[in-house]
Amino acid sequence: MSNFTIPVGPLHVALEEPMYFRIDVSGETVAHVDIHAGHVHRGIEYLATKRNIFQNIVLTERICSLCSNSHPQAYAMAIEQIAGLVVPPRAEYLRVIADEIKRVASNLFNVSVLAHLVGFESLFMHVMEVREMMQDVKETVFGNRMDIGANIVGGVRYDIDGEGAAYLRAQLDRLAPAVAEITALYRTNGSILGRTRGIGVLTRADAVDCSVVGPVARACGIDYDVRTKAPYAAYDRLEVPVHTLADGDVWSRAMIRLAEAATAIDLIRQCLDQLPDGPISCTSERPPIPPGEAIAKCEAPRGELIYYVRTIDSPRPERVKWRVPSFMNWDALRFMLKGAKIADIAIIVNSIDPCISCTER
Amino acid sequence: MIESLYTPLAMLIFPGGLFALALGLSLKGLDRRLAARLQGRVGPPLAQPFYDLVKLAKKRTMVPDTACQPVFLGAPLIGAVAMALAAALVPIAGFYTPDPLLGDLLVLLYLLTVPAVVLMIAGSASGSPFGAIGFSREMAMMLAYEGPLVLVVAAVAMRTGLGQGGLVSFSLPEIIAYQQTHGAFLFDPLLWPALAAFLAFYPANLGIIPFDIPEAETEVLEGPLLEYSGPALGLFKIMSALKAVVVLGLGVALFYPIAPDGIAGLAVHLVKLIALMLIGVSVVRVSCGRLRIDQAFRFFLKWPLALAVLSLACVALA
Amino acid sequence: MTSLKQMFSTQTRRMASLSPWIYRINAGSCNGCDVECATTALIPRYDVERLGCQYCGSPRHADIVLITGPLTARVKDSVLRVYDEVPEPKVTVAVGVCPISGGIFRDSYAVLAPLSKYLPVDVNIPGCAPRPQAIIEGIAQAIAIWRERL
Amino acid sequence: MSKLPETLELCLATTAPAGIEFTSKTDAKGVSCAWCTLASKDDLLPAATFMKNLGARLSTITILQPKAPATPAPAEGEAAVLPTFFGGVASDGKTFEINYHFDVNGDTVTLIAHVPFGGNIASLTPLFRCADWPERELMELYSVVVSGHPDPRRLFIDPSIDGAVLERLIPFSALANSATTKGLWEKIMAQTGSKS
Amino acid sequence: MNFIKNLMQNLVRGPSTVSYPFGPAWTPDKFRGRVAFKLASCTGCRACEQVCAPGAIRFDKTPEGLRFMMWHNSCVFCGLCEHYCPTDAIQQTTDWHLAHAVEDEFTMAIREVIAYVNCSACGAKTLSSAPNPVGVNPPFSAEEIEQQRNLCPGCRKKALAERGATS
Repeated sequence: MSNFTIPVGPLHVALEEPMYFRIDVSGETVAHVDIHAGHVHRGIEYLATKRNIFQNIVLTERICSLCSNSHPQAYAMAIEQIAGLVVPPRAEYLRVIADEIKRVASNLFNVSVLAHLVGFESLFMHVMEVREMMQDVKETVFGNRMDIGANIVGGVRYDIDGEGAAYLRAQLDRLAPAVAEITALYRTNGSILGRTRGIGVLTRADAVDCSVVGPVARACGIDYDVRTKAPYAAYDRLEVPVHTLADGDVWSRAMIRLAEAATAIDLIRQCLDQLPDGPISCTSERPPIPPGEAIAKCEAPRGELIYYVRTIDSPRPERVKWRVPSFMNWDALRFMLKGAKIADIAIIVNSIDPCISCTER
Repeated sequence: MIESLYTPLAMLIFPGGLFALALGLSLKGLDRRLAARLQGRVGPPLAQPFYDLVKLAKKRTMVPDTACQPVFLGAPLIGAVAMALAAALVPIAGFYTPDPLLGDLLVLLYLLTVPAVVLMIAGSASGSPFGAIGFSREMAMMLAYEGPLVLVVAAVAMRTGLGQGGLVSFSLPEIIAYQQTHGAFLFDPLLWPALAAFLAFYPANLGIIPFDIPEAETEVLEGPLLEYSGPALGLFKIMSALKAVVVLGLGVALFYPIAPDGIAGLAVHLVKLIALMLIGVSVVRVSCGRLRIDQAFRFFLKWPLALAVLSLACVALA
Repeated sequence: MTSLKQMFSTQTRRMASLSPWIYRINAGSCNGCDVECATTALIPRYDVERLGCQYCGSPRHADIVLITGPLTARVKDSVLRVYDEVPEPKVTVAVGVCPISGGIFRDSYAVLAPLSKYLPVDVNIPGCAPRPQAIIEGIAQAIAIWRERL
Repeated sequence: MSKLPETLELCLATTAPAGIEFTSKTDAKGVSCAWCTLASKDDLLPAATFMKNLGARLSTITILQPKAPATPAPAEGEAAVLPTFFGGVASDGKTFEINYHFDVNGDTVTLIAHVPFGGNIASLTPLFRCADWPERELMELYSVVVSGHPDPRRLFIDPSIDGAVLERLIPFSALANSATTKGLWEKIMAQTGSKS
Repeated sequence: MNFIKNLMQNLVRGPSTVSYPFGPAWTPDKFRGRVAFKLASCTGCRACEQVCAPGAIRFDKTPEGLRFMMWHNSCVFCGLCEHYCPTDAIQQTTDWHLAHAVEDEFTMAIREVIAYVNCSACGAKTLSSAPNPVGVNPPFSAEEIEQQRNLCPGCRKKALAERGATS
């Protein structure tokens, strides 16, 4: 068997984003992986200290378009803690709705890309087509398909009236059976099972060692979800089931994501049922922000997202630091890729739902 | 005079060369159209493969610095010519019988390995690591499907040979003639396992999902074709269009060559090709995902090979 | 004779222009435009294959290059190298505001946008992220430009 | 109601003999956030070891250079009183403040260490595998040295860019590249003026 | 193989492709597209400039007045300008047809000037900006707003106080 070093990336069709792996292979088997990061490093932490507190809401939203609701939400939560702003209850529910809509779309996207990497184009198209329902919701309710711009400091800037709620419910009623059908497909389809079961296994011990978060951790049996461990927004008033699986392979991660998409649909319905009346923001203007520091956490589609903000006597924050879920999960790839086949590299990398633009900022 | 022109004409115009090319491209267009429909899309125009070819002819060919130029550019040409020749070897029941001097079924089998070999050469000549991986995968695939193919052909040839009182007959016209008098092999239970094995051979030989492993876009960036561009890539497209006509035509000849004489025979042949393309190729490629090379290899050793052996044994014992 | 030749040339050009193959380069984008490009290209709802478009895995097969992202310092060389591998004639499309002006990432030490400083851009599709219809609109404009170059 | 162990402050004080400054806050939803400033950066490793034994997960590491507070001019004849952080490190606008955020079953505990400019800090990577990337990152953002790091290469920033990017505080619109606001606006103004 | 059912459904049901670009495209009413600026409503408070994260909005003082400029190729369509604008002078339309050839890159801009006028009360040079009356009861009529436009800040304050306004 011959030995090669194959470069995967930085510009590779299988990778949605530029990431560079140097993979030493022996025949078709991976012998060693070296990850070279930084291709999407745009210096956003630096930019965040150059923009004022309100501009940063938009800046953090543009860190990544797939988790584009979680970033401004965590950032706004941190600023609200510093300024002592109390978000009205209606806004808390609306934040959850926005969050869960993004989660459905993001998880479906990842699962569909899995089908694409397996070469199952029809299934990929089918899942993406189902995801379009959520995209339509985003465009109709928020006005953009990716960066929904739901959060502002002090609340949200969109509202759902009776008509909007009816539309949302109608879309969810169409979406829920479609997601259930996709879940059944992924559970039983031979092509998917043959390429994902037992591939890229991460043991629970390694998962704890690497401190992985989100669906990757839950697929290894680690029962950690920020929404239940450290509730924020309206999650303390909602029923949030946490899904875990024990196998830790690519398939388990996909199944966790699908289960969470289904849960998210349920959560949106719970929110619509409980949605209280009241203002959607505690202030319509730009509130003064005193000096201070705060930490805020939320559960992005990929796992725990943590923000640290320090403000000083200036319109610009002194430091905004965040740690995205993918940042923790990259390291686990070394364990998953050990002994994998070339054909599975892209599938395994995709299984952690790598958000490179989040990770490298 | 006319006799001596016969062979070149068969290769260049009909049924090989231009005719087969036009037919192959149309079949590809149909295939893409049906696949799109199955996926819930409109899909490209029927003539899209023609447009692609014209476009490629207008583009510039780039030769990578690491490549060996004569081999790099010669490989697709050899492949296309070999397939044009192969197309001239496939009879059309009731309409066209190839000159026995051109070669028989065994020659056809040899010619059918040329595209794979050409892709391997292309892959290694391009000097890219993906080409090299494509090379080894192409080789593995070839090893996997050639065995069953030979056994299937042997089963059919033996059936014909034994039926005629001989042992084996590797002459396609004879196989066709035998079926026209004794009924198509499609309805012969002894050859059903062979037919099943042959249907598995289609996607592997045509390089489509689930067996497009050597050219997998998301794994090895189209493998051997990665470095090709412009007219050279066009030659590969021509090769693959011709190959589709050859292997589909071979299937028709082996299993269901029943057709009326004259121009109607040609029409019936076309209908069969289209049906086979849509059922054996389009539907298959949209309804499953890609296998890993080791899975594909094991699959071929397990099913098609066993089925072909079974069929051959049945024929030999019956 | 010349008119016949001319007719042949216009006809082949027309046919060739019906087969624009697309290659996407991510120059450090936030994913938004890439996901929308993938959506546009691959899902039944938008189906650019109607226009004869096809996404290809190798830059050498491409005719239209879609570039997303603000061109980070780290990715610049790779982008330029891959761009050079696309054979002429080609058309370049900047998708999203990032490659056009740097968008929201302007003023960062790691961002080199605008893209047009490093390679010739033909069509801009502003948006953050542009919706698939807008991308199709931009691709249609790119095809028109490309036809002139064939 | 905080889910953090009640003895946390005591235990941390025991592991950090140089002294700690501990505050804790629990929000309306029952999520706690504790801040523990270490008087001496040398106490970081024992304190982190304690956190590890507590079952904590290292969430992330934040490094910053807090701005020096404005000090009133000293009275005549008196030496100026320089502001310091807890523990006595000068707050001169150059000192690094490194926050280690730990997650204890949903609650956050932050250990804070102050490192004088040009100083170094012990690596937590041998203790927490996941400290690898955050520590590489803080080394490229600031000129602090993490001693004992197994793989102190650059993480994200391209070699073509000078290191310690957040420390140098690159002036707005004065970068070498063309993406600056000023240059673009000049172009826009010139063009719109002539075409519209 | 259980996917065959979906394929057959597609075969029978036909394509789900939208007609665009060969037909009209659907655009939701709330779509956040190209920004439009209404000079008549602008108070010149510059809130939009301060919240515009990519710096697509810029105000300059020129001899003719306060110039508002906005470049669509920098805009990230976040809508914060619209959100924080006190008088809805800046609004996002549903127009998404922004693709353009690169030659037209710099013409994709809005350029409006809030002109200098002489205060209709005291004659001092002032900007003809729209008022933002908060808490005025009964609300201003169109003529009153027109009058307010041409008052300098001092005189405007006086006039508002007469009407019992808070700002």
